[in-house]
This record gives sequence, C-alpha cells and structure tokens, in this order.
Amino acid sequence: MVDIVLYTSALRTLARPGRLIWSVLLALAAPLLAILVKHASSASHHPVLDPYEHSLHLYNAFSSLMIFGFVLVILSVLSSTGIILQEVEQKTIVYLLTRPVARWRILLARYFASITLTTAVAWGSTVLLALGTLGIGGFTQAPVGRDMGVLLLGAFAYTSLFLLLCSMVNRALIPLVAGLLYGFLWETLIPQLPGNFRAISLMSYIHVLAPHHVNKANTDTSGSLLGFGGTSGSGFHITTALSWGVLCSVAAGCLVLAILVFSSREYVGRAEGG
Amino acid sequence: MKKTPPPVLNAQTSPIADLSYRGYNGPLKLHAVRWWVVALYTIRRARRSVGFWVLTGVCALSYLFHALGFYFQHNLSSLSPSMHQVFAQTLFSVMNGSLNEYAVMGIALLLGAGSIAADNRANALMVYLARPITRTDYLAGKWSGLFLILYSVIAIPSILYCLTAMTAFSDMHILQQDHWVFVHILLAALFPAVVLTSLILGISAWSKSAFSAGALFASIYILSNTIAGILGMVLFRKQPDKANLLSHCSLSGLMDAFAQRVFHFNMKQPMLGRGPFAFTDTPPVLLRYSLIPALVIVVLCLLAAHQRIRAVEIVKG
Amino acid sequence: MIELQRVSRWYGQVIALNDVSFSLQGGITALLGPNGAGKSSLLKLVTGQIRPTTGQVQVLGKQPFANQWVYARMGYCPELETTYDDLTGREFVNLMARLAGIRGAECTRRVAEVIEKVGMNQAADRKMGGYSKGMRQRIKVAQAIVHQPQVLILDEPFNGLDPVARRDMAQLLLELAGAGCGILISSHILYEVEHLTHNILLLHKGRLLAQGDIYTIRALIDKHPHSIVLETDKPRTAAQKLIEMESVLSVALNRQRPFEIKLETHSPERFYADLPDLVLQQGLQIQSLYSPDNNLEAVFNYLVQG
Amino acid sequence: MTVVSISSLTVRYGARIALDGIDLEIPEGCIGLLGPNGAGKTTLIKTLLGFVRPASGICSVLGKNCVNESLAIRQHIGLMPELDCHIPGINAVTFVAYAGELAGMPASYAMGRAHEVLEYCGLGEARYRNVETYSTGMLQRIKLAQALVHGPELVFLDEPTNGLDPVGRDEMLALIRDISRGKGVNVIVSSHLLPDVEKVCDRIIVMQGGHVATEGTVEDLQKADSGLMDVELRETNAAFAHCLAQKGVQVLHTEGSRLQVSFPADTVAGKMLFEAAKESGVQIRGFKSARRSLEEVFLNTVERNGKA
Repeated sequence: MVDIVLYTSALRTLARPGRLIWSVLLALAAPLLAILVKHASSASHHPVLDPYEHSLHLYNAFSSLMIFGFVLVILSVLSSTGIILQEVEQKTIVYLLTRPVARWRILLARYFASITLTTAVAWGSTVLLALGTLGIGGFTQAPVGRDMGVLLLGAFAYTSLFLLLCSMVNRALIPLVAGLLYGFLWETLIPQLPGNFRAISLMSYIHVLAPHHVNKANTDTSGSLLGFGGTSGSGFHITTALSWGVLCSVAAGCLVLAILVFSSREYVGRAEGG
Repeated sequence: MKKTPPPVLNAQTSPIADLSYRGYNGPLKLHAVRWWVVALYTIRRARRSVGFWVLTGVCALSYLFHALGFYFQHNLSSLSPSMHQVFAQTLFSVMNGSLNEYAVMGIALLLGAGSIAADNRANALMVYLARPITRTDYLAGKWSGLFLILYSVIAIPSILYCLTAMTAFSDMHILQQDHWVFVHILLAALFPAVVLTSLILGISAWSKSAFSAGALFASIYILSNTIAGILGMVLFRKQPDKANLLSHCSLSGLMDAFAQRVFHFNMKQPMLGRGPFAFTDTPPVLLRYSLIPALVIVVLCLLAAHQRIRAVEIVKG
Repeated sequence: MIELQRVSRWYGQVIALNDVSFSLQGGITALLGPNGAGKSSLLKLVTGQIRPTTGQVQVLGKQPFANQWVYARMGYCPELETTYDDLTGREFVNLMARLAGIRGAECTRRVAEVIEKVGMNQAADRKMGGYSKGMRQRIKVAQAIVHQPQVLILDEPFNGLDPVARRDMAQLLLELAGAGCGILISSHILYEVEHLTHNILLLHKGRLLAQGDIYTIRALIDKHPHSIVLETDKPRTAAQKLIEMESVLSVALNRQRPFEIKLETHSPERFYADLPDLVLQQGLQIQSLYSPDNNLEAVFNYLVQG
Repeated sequence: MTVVSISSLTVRYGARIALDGIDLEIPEGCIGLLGPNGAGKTTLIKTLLGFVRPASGICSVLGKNCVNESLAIRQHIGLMPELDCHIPGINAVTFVAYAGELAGMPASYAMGRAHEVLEYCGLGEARYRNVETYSTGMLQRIKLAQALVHGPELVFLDEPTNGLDPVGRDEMLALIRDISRGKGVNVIVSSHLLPDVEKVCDRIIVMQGGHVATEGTVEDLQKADSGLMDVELRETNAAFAHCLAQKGVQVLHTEGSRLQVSFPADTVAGKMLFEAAKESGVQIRGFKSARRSLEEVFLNTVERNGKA
C-alpha cells in the first residue's frame, strides 16, 4: 500500500505535464524520422532503399543508434538524477525521510518509477518504429520482442549505476554532467578503442544481446553498427551469457550499494537557521 | 579617473571623527560599462568551480591525445601534401572532436545552466536588478562572462596545438601554407562559444532550476547530434550531398560545418555498417547553411532570456 | 518523551551542538537560542535526519535516525520554504497521510479535518507553488499532525506569519497540547512563545544553557540585579521609602523623566511581595510599574551575557 | 520634502488588482509599512523601484518619475529584500563589493566601502567567511549592508528583523534607527513584527487589500482610552479579577497572567490594584496605562475593513 503510494507519487513527479511532453516527443522522434526517411527515399527517383531489406535496415539503424544509443541512456540519466537529487537539492526530501517508511523502500519505489518511465518511452518508441518501418509484419521480421527485453535490462543496469552516483552527492548538476559524459562520451569512445577496452563499456554488452546488423553479409567481421559487438578477433570475445551476467550483476550490485548508501547517509545540509 | 578620495563632506568641528555610517560620495563609473562587472563576476565564480577545472582537464587531454596522434602519423608517413590535410583534420579535432565537444558542452552546462535559473531561485535577481542596471546589462554581462570562458577553453588548446606543431615539425611550414591559421582558429572557436552560450542562457532563464535547464540543454544537444548523425549515415551511400548537408543539422554539426569552412578541408565521417575504421570524405558545406541557423538560435535565445529576466520573487505574498 | 545524553554534533570542523543532555516530558517546550545556536541541528537530530557525532538521542525510548517506528509517532514541521510546487495543499497532506499508513475513507476524513484545523479550507485545492509564506507554514503544520503524532516537532513555526495568523497558530498548538501531544518548538519570537509555554530550553553556541520553567530560571538568575521602573508623583519621597527596603540595591532618578524611579533589586521575589504593604501603608501613589527584565528576552539576555 | 509621492496609482497583475488607486505622500524620516500578506506592500515597493509598470496613476521617488527614470531612482535607493539571497561560494565582502560595483562604484572604492559598511552593520571578522555558513542574523546584516553600500538616500527594508534573535533584532533596529536619524537616509520598513515598527518608525502606513487603510504618526495611532490599564501578575489567578470586579473595576480581557482592566474615572489605580493583590494573595509584576500596541491597531483596522 505505502509502496504503491510512493511509487505513484514518484511517477507523478517524473511525469509532470511539462516533462511528459518531452518524454512523448522523445518516444516519437525515432519512429517519425524513420518514416520520414522511408517516404523520402521511396518518393525520390533514386530509391535509397530496397523495399524489404532496407526497411529492416532502417529499423536496425534507428533502434541501435536512437533508442539504445540515445533514448535509453539519456532517460536513465535524467530520471534517476532528477528523482532523487532534485528533491535533495530543494530539500523537500525531508518530508519523505521523516515518514514512517523505510528508506530502502523510498529509494526502490523511485528506482522502479524511473525505470518505468525509461522503459515505457523506449518500448513505445520501439513498437512505433517497427510499425512505421515494417508495418504490422514488422513484429515478425524485426526482433521487437528481443529489443524490448534488452531495453528493460539496459534500463535496470543504467538506472542502478546512475542511482549509485546520485546517492553519493548532494548536488544535481554534478551527477548530471558526469552521467552525460559517461553515457555519451565514454560509451561511444571506449568501444572504438582497439584491444579489449570495450569490456569496460556497458553498451558493448547491450549490443551483444541486441545486435543490429545492418548488412547481413558482414556480420562476422564488422559486427553491428559502428563496430559495436567486436571487431578485434584477438583475445576476449563477449558471449551472450557473459553479457547477461555483467548487466544483471551491474544492475543488482549498484542497486544494493545505492540502497546501502541511501539508508545511511544524511541528506540535509548544514543548518543555516541556527 | 583620478583615485584621490574625495574630501569628507560634513567635516566635523569636533576633533573626534564620526566613524558611524556615512553616505558614499566617491566617483561612479559610467553606466555603459556596468555589464562588465557582471561578466567579471561570472568568470571569478567559474574559476572556483572544481567541475570546471576537471572538464578543462578533459579539454587538455584532448589536446595531448591529438598531439600524440599527429606526432606518430607524421613520423610514420613521409612528408606529403596530404599531411596538411591531416594537420587540418587534427586541428579541427582538437577544437571540435567529440572529447572536446562534450567537455565544452559539460562546461556550458555546469556554469550556464544555473547562471540565471539559480540567481532567480536564490532571489539574487531581485538584489541585482534593484541596482541601477538594466535587464540588458545583466544579460550582456552573463553572456559575455560565459562566452569568454567557453571561447578560451576552445581556442587555447587549438592555438597551443598549432604552436606545438609549428615548433616540432618546422618542415611542414604551417604558416606558409596558411598565413592566417591563428586568425582562423580564433574565428572558428567563436562559433561554438557564441551558440552554446546563447542557448544555455536562453534555456536557463526559462527554467525553474539549474537541473531542468541542464537536462533540457543536454537533451537538445545530444538528440540533435544523434538524429543528424543517423540521417547522414543512412543516406550517405546513394545521396552523399544530401547526406552531408543533413549530417550538419545538429548543434555540433553546425559547429563542424563552420570550422570545416574556415579551415577548408574534407572531414572524415564514419560510415554506417562498415566497421569502426571506415570513413568517408565529406567536403565543407556552404557557409550560409551553418550561419543562418546559428543566427536564428542565438537571436531567439537571447530574446527569450531578456524577456524572462525579471525582478520577481518566487514566493508571492 | 525526548531524551538526549551528552550529544555533540560537528559539521566538518564547525561545531553545531556541544555536549547537550536533557530529557523532556509532555506539554509544550520552547527551544530558544540566538541565530546559529544549534536549534535547527538539534531538531534535525531529534527527527533523525542527522546522527549525533557522539552521544545518544532517544525519542520515545528509541534512536530516531531513519527509524520508522519513531516516525509513525512523530510529526515534523521543517523550517523549509520549498514545497512540492505542483501539488495542491490537499494532495500534499493526503500523500503524507498515506505514507504514514492511513488509508481510504479514514485518510480523506483526516486530511479534511487537519486542513480545517489549520484554517486552510479555501486554499487547500490550489497548487502550493502559489502559496504565501503563511499558507506554506500552515500546510506544513497540517502534514505534521495528520497522523496524530504523540510528539510534534516544529522548527520556527511563527516565522513569516502575520499577527492574525500567529494568533491562530498559537491557538492551534495550545489545543494540540491540551489533547496530550508533546510539542517541541524552536523560535526566536519570544513574546509569542511566552504565551504558549513557560517550559523552555535555552541553547547558546551549541551548548544547553538552561532548562526548565521561566520563573525557575529567573530564580536561578536572581544574583543578577533585576531592574524595576516605577512612576509616581512624589519620586524623592518614594525613593527614600524604597531604599529602606532590604531587597532594594539601588534607586535612581531620571532627569529626563522626573516622575520615574528606576530601582534595582537582588531579590525580585521579596520585593514584589513587600511592595503592596509599602504602597498601602505609606500611601505612595504609583501610576505605573514595570520591569524591563520581566520577560523571556531578559532571561535570555542575562543568561547569554552572564 | 516628500520622498515618495503617489497619486491614484493602480497596479494590475493580469486580472488581479494589486494596488487600487492609492494616493500617498511619504515624508522624510522612517516610515513603517504594515499589512497582512497580500496587502500590496511588496507590490508598492516593486512599483517604486520601477519593476512593475502601473496600469494608471503617477508615482515619483525623490522627485523622479518611477516609470521612465527608474535607473536614476535606483542609483539613489537601496533595497533589502525579504527573502534570503543565498549566493553560495562567496564571502560577504565580495558580495557587498559586487553589489557596490553594480551600482557603478569603481572596484577599489567598492571594496573599501564594503568593508566600511559591513563593519558598520556589525559583521566583524565573519565577513571573510563563505555566505552559506552564515546564520540568519548574519544574512540579514549582509542584506542591509548591500542595500547601503552605494550610499542611497532612501532604503526599502522588507522584513528586516525576520528570523532574528532578540539581541540581533535589537541591534538591527538600532542600526535602522541610526541611519534614519541625521544620516540623510530615509527608510521605509515593511514588517509583520509590529513591536519593531513601533520602536523605529515615526509614521506608519497600514495597507490592506491594495488600499491604504490607515496612516498617521505612531503616537496618534496608539492613543488609547484613558483609564485603561494592562496588569501583569506573577501567575494566573482568578480571585484577583474577582476582587477587582467587586471594587467596580471592569476586567476587559484576561490572557494567562495578563489582564486589561478599565478603571472608573477619578479612582487611584495603583492603590486599588495593590489592595486587590493583597486580598487575593497574588504578586503584581507590573501595570501601566495601556498603550494600544500597533498589533492591536492593526488587527482592529484589518477587522474593521474586513467587515465593511
């Protein structure tokens, strides 16, 4: 009962009218653009895409770069930072912390609310993208179900990671910038480095679970888009099982740490009033 | 201005001076330079921020990274005309490469997101605007302060890089190749600094908190990059011209386009589905494609910010 | 109800509370002290938002830090000015009630009841972002009492209220105390607290300076001369009579105000007891009598300076 | 000379009328502005500073029009806002000097002046500390210092004693009294804390619902019926009131150990009180002829207007 109240109130904070608009726009961005590209290319004299092959190509490109590469990451960063630290910064967290509710339940409720938002937007975007590029048949041709599953797993992993970051500081801008740099600089630069550097990027594990091969001919050599999923033949190969293991343990480990930190830290600053 | 203190007005007849409150009758500066006070203050604040120095460190890292890269490339390949292309490319990367680009975005976010939103929230706007300064002075000060910081963060590593290359590889005759290389750097650095400063201030003025301003700014910045990147990559095989144009339809794309125009070289874009080291050459796009959108963004943001800067208290009573 | 044993608390190198021990029973207790004395820190300790660096805090026999059992029996009204701006007052109180485990129709009824009690009926369905300081203060009190706590902690509840609202708030607190709720309020508006309670805790620079009844404390500080101002039509005659009293230390006349006598006494208790006899037997005419030291502020000043 | 003159000033926020056709002349000196929340005090100050455009009417400050000469006006006035302005990460001297520089003072002069004003406001060595470590009292002093740094001729103080402890309040009031007497600074104080206004101001203006409800000198407003006395006892005692009533003294109201009583004409108040005290065995701790506190004036005005 109390958990539901906590969860819904957190969700309500996240999905305030002002923010909801941005979330919906974010969900619509990928499918709308994909449809636009599809129509533009079919209308032009030099069709860019072959009807079937390239519709799937479109789905893969947008799913990989937009939904996995952008929507998932940015929403995880923003919602996990926003849901804890904005309240800490505005000090309204006091009201929650002095209620007869255990702190881990507060954090967990907010964690799930944050994941709900991220997943809802990413799923909505995926479904619309499949419909927009491939029509109803898209659900059989494109790996929609698999993508949705991996998105959920990814949301768990990223949200846990950023939640841990947030539970350790009292100011919102620092984890925001750190999260953005991690999500967009680290996660794109690291997999491109030679050798086994990609092992320290969450995104490479996600791409192993949900590979989006654009060209079936070169799956073996170039892996998926932009080289995610392994180019170096030497040394270490990321298997599906390993990916599952890494993502799940990051999600669980970071969450447990975040709960431990949140339950024992003081979230009020120095008294100014006297 | 003469710096002699003015005589005490109501000189006391008593031998004991009145050390309690007195009015101020010293000199006053012209009203026209008061925006500079705000700018100086913004810069002073930034110098104390740890986050700012960390991100500046990332910028420095990008400089080292590219300098090393160029050193190896230079030593491996014999001197050829294409080396100057490579130099231009790396110079461009020092300025606009993703490492630097994200660090600069981070600085803009860290310093700019709260600059107006937090003043407003902390009730400081009321105090500042109760002074004899106008809203325009205030905005101009905030703008130029942030602009100068971003401008130096972008321009200084590039200039250092250029100087390093000139001293290390005197055989390249960089100055002979491009007499105006320093002017070009200064010019190219102008563009991202102006656009980012205006955008973040516009957003900050309309946000309730530094966090929401930062979130919105980052979303716009990264989303536009992602979209433009995908569009460019999806289209490049059949219609390279259109693809090239589309790939510049983002904030960082605009900056790339301008810098490319200034340095005049073909940029290497990653190719979709061709593995990590597959790149295609893209020629610079016309100047107006970068200047006009940027101008629109800057003007809109500044107008929006100006509209929003008001001396109102948050708690109504 | 609330017990502190040798509690100290630092923030980095700054000390907020230093070796504070006290024990409170029911009723209203006022926590007084100058700005920066550590009042807010003390309330944060009692409400379990922060932990003591050394020593022990107990509320209703348990340690309060992140302790749900305590929170179920405690209401807290923070000094905070920020609220959930896009909830209405009623939604906010409702949320807080639900988090305290109150459900369904009972919850709606309780919420309506406390909103009525704090006099927020009209504004309860407006967004809190548009509330004035006084409204915020009242809705904060409403959320603190919605789960009928045994202990109520209020941090500066009178701050920012206009006189009308202050009077209502004092009335409400007295009612709650009458119903058996133990209340601890911090304040510096002394003349308001004076109406509420005689039971005070005095903090100064992080240390507990005094505890107990105002008058008990006054008795303690009787070693300080206590000044009293009399207005009479024959000041010199009166002065002679007054200086003969054993409890009077000094008598002074005032050039600016020729009818006033200012006297100092080391034992106000005896002076006040003896005064009626003197007046009635000697036929002194006294137009007015007051002591600038006969209020909390004076107690406070004495203790702080002494 | 009048400091502020206002004629038929109306200010609207959208459809809401914040100030409704006010006529006001504010003379030199220290003036108290009273009124409940939402009465229009803050709006009035904002209008005088030129932040809000009036819908109609004329207002001028120090002989300059508020609408088109607001920059010149702001050069000569200081504002101490109600809410705290926490600007984290800087110390008081920097903040006050910055405020001075914004008013056009050259940096070196501003720094010297900031030290001088902070010293005057009683912030000794604490002025080198970061603002976020300050107590409320120190923050109030900084707010006053930044309002005075450029040597204004008129300062607006919005709730200057809010959140101060008694010592701090007395010191703040002493400062206000000091600058408003013989230092060439006019002061407008807006406050809820009526005893404070009573202590420092020569005149008060009571506002309500966008109107000026009452205006006059403090003494005029306080004039109370003769024969009215406030009596303070050591502790609550019902017998005392009873004794007084038997002597024909009317007990108007009782609040704990405080009573307000009305004596019939030509009686000796002191004697009767002590007699009653002796009979009922209670100690009188004080009595004096009731000056109505401004709080009462204010409550009466508000209630009267509320009914009308």
